[in-house]
Amino acid sequence: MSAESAPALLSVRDLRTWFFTDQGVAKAVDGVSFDVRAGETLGIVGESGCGKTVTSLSVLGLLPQPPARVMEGSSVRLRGEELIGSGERRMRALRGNEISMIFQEPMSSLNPVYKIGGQIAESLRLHRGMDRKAARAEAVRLLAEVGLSEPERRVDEYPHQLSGGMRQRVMIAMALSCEPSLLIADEPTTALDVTVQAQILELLAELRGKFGMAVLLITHDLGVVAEVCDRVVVMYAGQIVETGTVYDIFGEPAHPYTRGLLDSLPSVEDPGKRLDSIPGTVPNPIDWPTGCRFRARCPLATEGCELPQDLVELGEEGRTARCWRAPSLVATGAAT
Amino acid sequence: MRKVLILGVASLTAGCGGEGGQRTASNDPFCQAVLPAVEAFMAESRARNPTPDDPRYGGTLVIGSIGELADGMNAAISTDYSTTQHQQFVNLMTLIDYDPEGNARPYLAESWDVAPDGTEITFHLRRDVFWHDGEQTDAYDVAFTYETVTDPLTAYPNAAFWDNYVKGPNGVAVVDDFTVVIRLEPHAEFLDPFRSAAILPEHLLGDVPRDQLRVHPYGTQCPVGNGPFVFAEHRPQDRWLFEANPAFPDALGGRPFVDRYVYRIIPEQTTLLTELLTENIDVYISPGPDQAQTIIDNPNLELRSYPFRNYILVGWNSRRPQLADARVRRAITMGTNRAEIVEAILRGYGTVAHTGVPAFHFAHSPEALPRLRYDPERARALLDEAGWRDRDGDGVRESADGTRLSFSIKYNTGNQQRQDIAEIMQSQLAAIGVEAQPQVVEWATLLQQINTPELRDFDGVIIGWVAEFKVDDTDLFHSERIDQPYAWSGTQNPEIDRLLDAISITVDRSEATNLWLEYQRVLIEEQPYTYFYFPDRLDGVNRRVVDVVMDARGEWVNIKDWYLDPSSR
Amino acid sequence: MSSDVGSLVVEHHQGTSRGGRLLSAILPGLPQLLAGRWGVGSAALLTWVGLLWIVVARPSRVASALGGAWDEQLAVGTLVVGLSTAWLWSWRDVAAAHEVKRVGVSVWELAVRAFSKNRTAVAGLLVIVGLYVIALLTPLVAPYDPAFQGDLLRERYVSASAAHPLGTDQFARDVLSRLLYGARISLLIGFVAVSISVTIGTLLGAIAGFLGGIVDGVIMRFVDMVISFPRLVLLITIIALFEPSIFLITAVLGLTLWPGTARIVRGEVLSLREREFVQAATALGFSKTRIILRHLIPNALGPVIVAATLGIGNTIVLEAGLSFLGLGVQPPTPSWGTMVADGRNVLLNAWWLSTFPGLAIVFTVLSFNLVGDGLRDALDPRLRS
Amino acid sequence: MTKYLARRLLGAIPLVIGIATIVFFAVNLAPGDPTLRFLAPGMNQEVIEQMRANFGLDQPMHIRYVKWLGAMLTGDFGYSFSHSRPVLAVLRDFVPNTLVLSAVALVVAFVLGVLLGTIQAVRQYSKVDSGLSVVLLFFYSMPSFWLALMLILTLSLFARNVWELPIWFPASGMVSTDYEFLSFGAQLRDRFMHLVLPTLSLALVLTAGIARYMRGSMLEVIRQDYIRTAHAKGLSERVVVFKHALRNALIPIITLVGLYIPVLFSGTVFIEYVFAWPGMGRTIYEAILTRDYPLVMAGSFFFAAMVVVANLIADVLYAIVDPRIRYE
Repeated sequence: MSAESAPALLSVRDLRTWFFTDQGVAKAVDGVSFDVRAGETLGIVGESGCGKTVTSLSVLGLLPQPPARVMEGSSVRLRGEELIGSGERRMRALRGNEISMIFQEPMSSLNPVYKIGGQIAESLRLHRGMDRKAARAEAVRLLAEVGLSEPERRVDEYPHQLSGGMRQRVMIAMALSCEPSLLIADEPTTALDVTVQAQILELLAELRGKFGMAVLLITHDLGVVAEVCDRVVVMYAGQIVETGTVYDIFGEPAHPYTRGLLDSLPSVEDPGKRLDSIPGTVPNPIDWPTGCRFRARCPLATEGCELPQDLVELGEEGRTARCWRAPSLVATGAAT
Repeated sequence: MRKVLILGVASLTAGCGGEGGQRTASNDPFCQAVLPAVEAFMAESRARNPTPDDPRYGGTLVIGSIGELADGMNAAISTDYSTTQHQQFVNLMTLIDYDPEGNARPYLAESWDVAPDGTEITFHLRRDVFWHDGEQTDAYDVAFTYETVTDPLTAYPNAAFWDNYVKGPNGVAVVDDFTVVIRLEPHAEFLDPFRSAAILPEHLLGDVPRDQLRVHPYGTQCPVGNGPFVFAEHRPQDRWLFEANPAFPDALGGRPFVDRYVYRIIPEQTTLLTELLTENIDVYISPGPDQAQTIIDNPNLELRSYPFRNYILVGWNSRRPQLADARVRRAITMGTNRAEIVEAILRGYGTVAHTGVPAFHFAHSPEALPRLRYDPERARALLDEAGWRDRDGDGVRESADGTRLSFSIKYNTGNQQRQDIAEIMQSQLAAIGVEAQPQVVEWATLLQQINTPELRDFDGVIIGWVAEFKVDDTDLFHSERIDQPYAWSGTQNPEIDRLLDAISITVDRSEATNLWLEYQRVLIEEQPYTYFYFPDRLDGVNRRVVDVVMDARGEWVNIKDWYLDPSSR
Repeated sequence: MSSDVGSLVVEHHQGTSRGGRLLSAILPGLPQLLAGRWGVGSAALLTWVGLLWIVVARPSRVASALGGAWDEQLAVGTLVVGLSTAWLWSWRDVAAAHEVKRVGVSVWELAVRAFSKNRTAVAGLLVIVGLYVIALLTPLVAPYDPAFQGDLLRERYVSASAAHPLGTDQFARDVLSRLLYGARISLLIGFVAVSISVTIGTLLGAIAGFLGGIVDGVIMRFVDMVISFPRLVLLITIIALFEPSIFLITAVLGLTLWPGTARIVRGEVLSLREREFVQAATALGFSKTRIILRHLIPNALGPVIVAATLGIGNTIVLEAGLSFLGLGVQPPTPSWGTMVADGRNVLLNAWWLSTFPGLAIVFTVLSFNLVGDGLRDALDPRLRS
Repeated sequence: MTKYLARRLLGAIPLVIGIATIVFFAVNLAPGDPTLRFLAPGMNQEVIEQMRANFGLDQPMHIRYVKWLGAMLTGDFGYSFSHSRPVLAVLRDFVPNTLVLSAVALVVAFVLGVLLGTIQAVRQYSKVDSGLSVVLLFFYSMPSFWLALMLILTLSLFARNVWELPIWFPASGMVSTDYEFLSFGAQLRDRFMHLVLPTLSLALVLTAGIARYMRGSMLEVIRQDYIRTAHAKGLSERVVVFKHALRNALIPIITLVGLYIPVLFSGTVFIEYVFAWPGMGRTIYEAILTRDYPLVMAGSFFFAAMVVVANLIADVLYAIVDPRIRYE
């Protein structure tokens, strides 16, 4: 990769997270490198099972070890500080503080037996050393911040008394409580219905501006990416298959997989268009195919695809694709 | 005469009281009225008779046993052995007691006269005996007790004591406050009931309807006795606490040496043994023969063993065709190696029984009897002679009409020794071609099966009797009693009837001895039971308890004279 | 209703086929052992050697048993079946050495795999199988007749010796022989009582769950009643009041254990009832009986098997408890419970009397519990990692 | 909530009466007779009849049943034959002792079981996990009377006489014989020392069961999303497990309170017998043997009622631990 203009907030290099199971070694994340710059929103896109979530959990060190293991040579740096092997104590100090995370399932991500106020206050008391009263007041303020009506009352309610969207707001409030520099949002809207999705995305965008934090957004939904991301990383089968700005990716997708994803999007301009989905499923991580891992599903596969593929730089800074035919595809893609 | 069925299984329940503290009042109005009086009289007596300056006085004596003192100190309703012992020697008093040779001697009665025709006994009572609430014990108490226990309404379990006495108010007359006359028909050993029946307080129980005595709180919640120990507390299934009675007559030895005496109920024998070995209890009442060696091996403990009053037997139901012939019953006895069983099961702590006359009895002289010894050869011959032969080669004899010489031997659940006997008999009788099948039955059910005259649902039954000092087999073998509960064997032998009748009215001992010997000879010939053995009574006693006398009269006979080695307190 | 959820390559690893076959023919299990498969290898080898030892050491006993009582014939049968199973399994295993098979993986097979990974559970299972085999073989193995009394004066309470490996009891009977015969009684009581309770519980639970309504209400109220009463008190009440025979004890143990099973089955059936295949069967007009017996019960079986395994263990312990109260299996029939209870009074001077049967109970029940736990883990996908 | 509990309580009445009825007929139909205990030679049929009349047994069974049921509903349990006092007074003596023993055992078992089960779950498949499993199951597999005897022999007899340890526990009873003369502190200690062996014997068996369920429940909970959330907040493992996971994992365990109460009471029969503890378990056992009908029935009634109460307590605990549950 080329030199970058701004120093990266988070820098991931050759991350390999493998699961050692009875059936074999599942190489869920297999050599992933990317940067998140301060203040930007980076989207990681891909189908389920391609390693997005494992990547994000690896950054926070939240995977149960064993069976997961972050392999030798992997590197995750936060403002230059190496996090891999930095020890549980240091990671705990960072989690929920410097880096916080919200999850896909707001319904099950809140502890059902504690009041939401208490759950928010917990981080505040842990990382910001607030006393019970101050933490509570701050929780109320945060709930108001994320747009929950009647925060004074909500703060004493239990998760089951809230709707899915409200819970996700609570999760966001919790994640923002210590004003992190990086927020990892793992499919934050997938489980919500469409209208609520939009509200949550809006809220995230608004808060990002307000707090000036970077967001690592993990999603399978290119629509969401288009809406909020600055740059995009496309993952397939444990590897990055394409990187670029959101304009690059949507404008001239370089990898057949990205194209496939785009083709499966409903189009506003052309509602009558048939939705093409990619045939087949993501292969088993225990047994990744040799050569190009997308080969079996790729409409353009030829004999050259039997060789292992490397990321090919496509001219612009930070613009890469893992396909030997990418340069030509960009060209043709641009033509259409 | 009196006998008690012995169960020998874990404790047989009963009793009651409150929690904690000294002489805790139960909330029953009777107890609340009575206990303050006891408290006051005791305080007064302590002040009047300070404890003598003697190192032997003081300390707490603890006795552990598997069973509750069922029905407590209410002598009118109880039959349990340990309970009667406490009535006689601990909390209450009897008119007379026995010396170690079994001769009557004065106790509550200072003296007595027997009318020449043998129809009246006059008791002269001591004038220095007080109930623990301060009332004096007098002739009215004796009269009350006599009327109560002879009243059918009371359902006094040992009513047979009074078979030859004039029952009810006609049988007793108060001459003066300390003289009382009791009327009877002349019969053998007429003094024995007065050794056994403890006197109850008329001033406390006189107004109680007799059929309500059983449920009266007196027995288990707030007994007021006149004996050497004062009742202090009863925690049911746990402990009885007694304290030395400072008002006990000096002429009878004055207050007991120990300050407090605790009777603890511990149903599990291993636990009891542990408590004895860890010196939490001073006396372990009746450990099993298998535990004896452990006690002997401990230098702090002493194993007491002495001949006692109970015996174990197999009763045969002669109504059964297999067992109708006395020759068969004799053969069974001869086919059983009882000497070996005594050695094996009792570890030698016991003697083979040939009849139910125990060692302390004046007529006990087994060497004069035609004893049946273990002799399988003669047993086989006897069976052959009686017509029982193994006709089909299956190892079990049959009679001419094909009846197999096969029967069950019942015994009650949870009794190891009886189970042992049944198993050994089964194995030994098989050798002479007799099939005995041990069959265990729950105790209450077993009693019903053997006692109910219409039922008699058993062939052989292993059971035990505790004999009282007066031995009388009338209930067991007299043909007049064949429809009464204890005629298990169904014996109908005119010779036995005649001898039992004669014995029961013969007062002269040497004459009686001859009758007894003759009776026993017939009995052995008849063999309604296979008498097994008289087990020795065993007790584990900590050596810190001094001057302990235990013999056929019981463990508690001189408890007021026991003292605790002062260095151990 | 097993469905394929994937497939898997199963490989066998062994030495050379020819040598392996020869070895297997002489000492089944040894080739597997040499190939590093300790579990199956030693199991096969031990079975083979152990059973062969009986034939070699006790030829006359085996011969006479052939024409003996039914339990002796059963023992010979067990011997033959055991020997041939060990030999044939090893032979075929070696023969199949280099074949690579692709096998379908059903839910049950997954469970078997999960179970076989659980080493303590497998050990428990081996102990149980071993116990049942030994119980069946007892007439051939036991050194003495369990009721045989030696010299009462000289051979009572003898501690372990060559003649009596576990000593003798108060009747100079051989403790080892009684322990072996006791295994039959204890295992039989456990097995039969649990069979009774599983049958009743499964049927009633399935009926309650499937029919619902009043039937469900009545059955479940009854279940509540039996469950909410201390079982031991119920057992004592019944057994103390009547004569304790093996039959009564087994029956009463079985008849008081079923409510737990009924609850489990009802719960399973309630959730299964809504599933497609049952709906389909109903739509096709199958009779209720058929649906219950063919569709519901087989599918609810997993938790029942777990409960049954644990139930056998509990029953053996409970029988021992009843013996302690004098209400267990009555002498001279040796059950472990009676042996422990009878021997407890001499714990201090003849400890072996109650200690060995006590340990036998503990290890047997432990094995059942380990297997039950292993089964539970194996059948419950939520607990797998 | 109160309303709900009241309704549950009312609903339990048929259950308790049902149990009492079954026991009534089982006891009364069985062979044996309470008067047999007092039989002595020479006792004639009249005495027996009188005794039966004194016991109120001279009436036919169905009349006695109706009478007994009616009396029981008014709180009158009659007179105990073997204790010669009102059954209620007998219960007052024994019930508290059993409750003390079972309550302490239950608490010990729960604390130990929850703790050990949690440790096992957190360290699933480790040596600690399988080691604890086997050790706990070892106790679980032991007949409780045998465990009790072993404890007596080791912690009482051998500890004092053979190994001469400074601490050994009394083998029986609730207090020492010199209890009244002890200072308050020494009295507490004395009671505690007497409680150790019985509660241990009673609790160890339950501990294994509770730990086993706790392990399963905990395994399920620590895979939940909100546990990941808690980790993502930067909470330490201990806080995550003992604050966030524990309370959730406890919810299914609470059901066990209700289920284990009958097991516990069954256990008291042995434990009270071996340790000479004057409680209900031993009393009802002996009442059955002596055919003390009123006491047997009252005892059964007591056990059934305690189970009902325990289930109600479990319900209340549910509502406390799990805010999602509301009783209407």
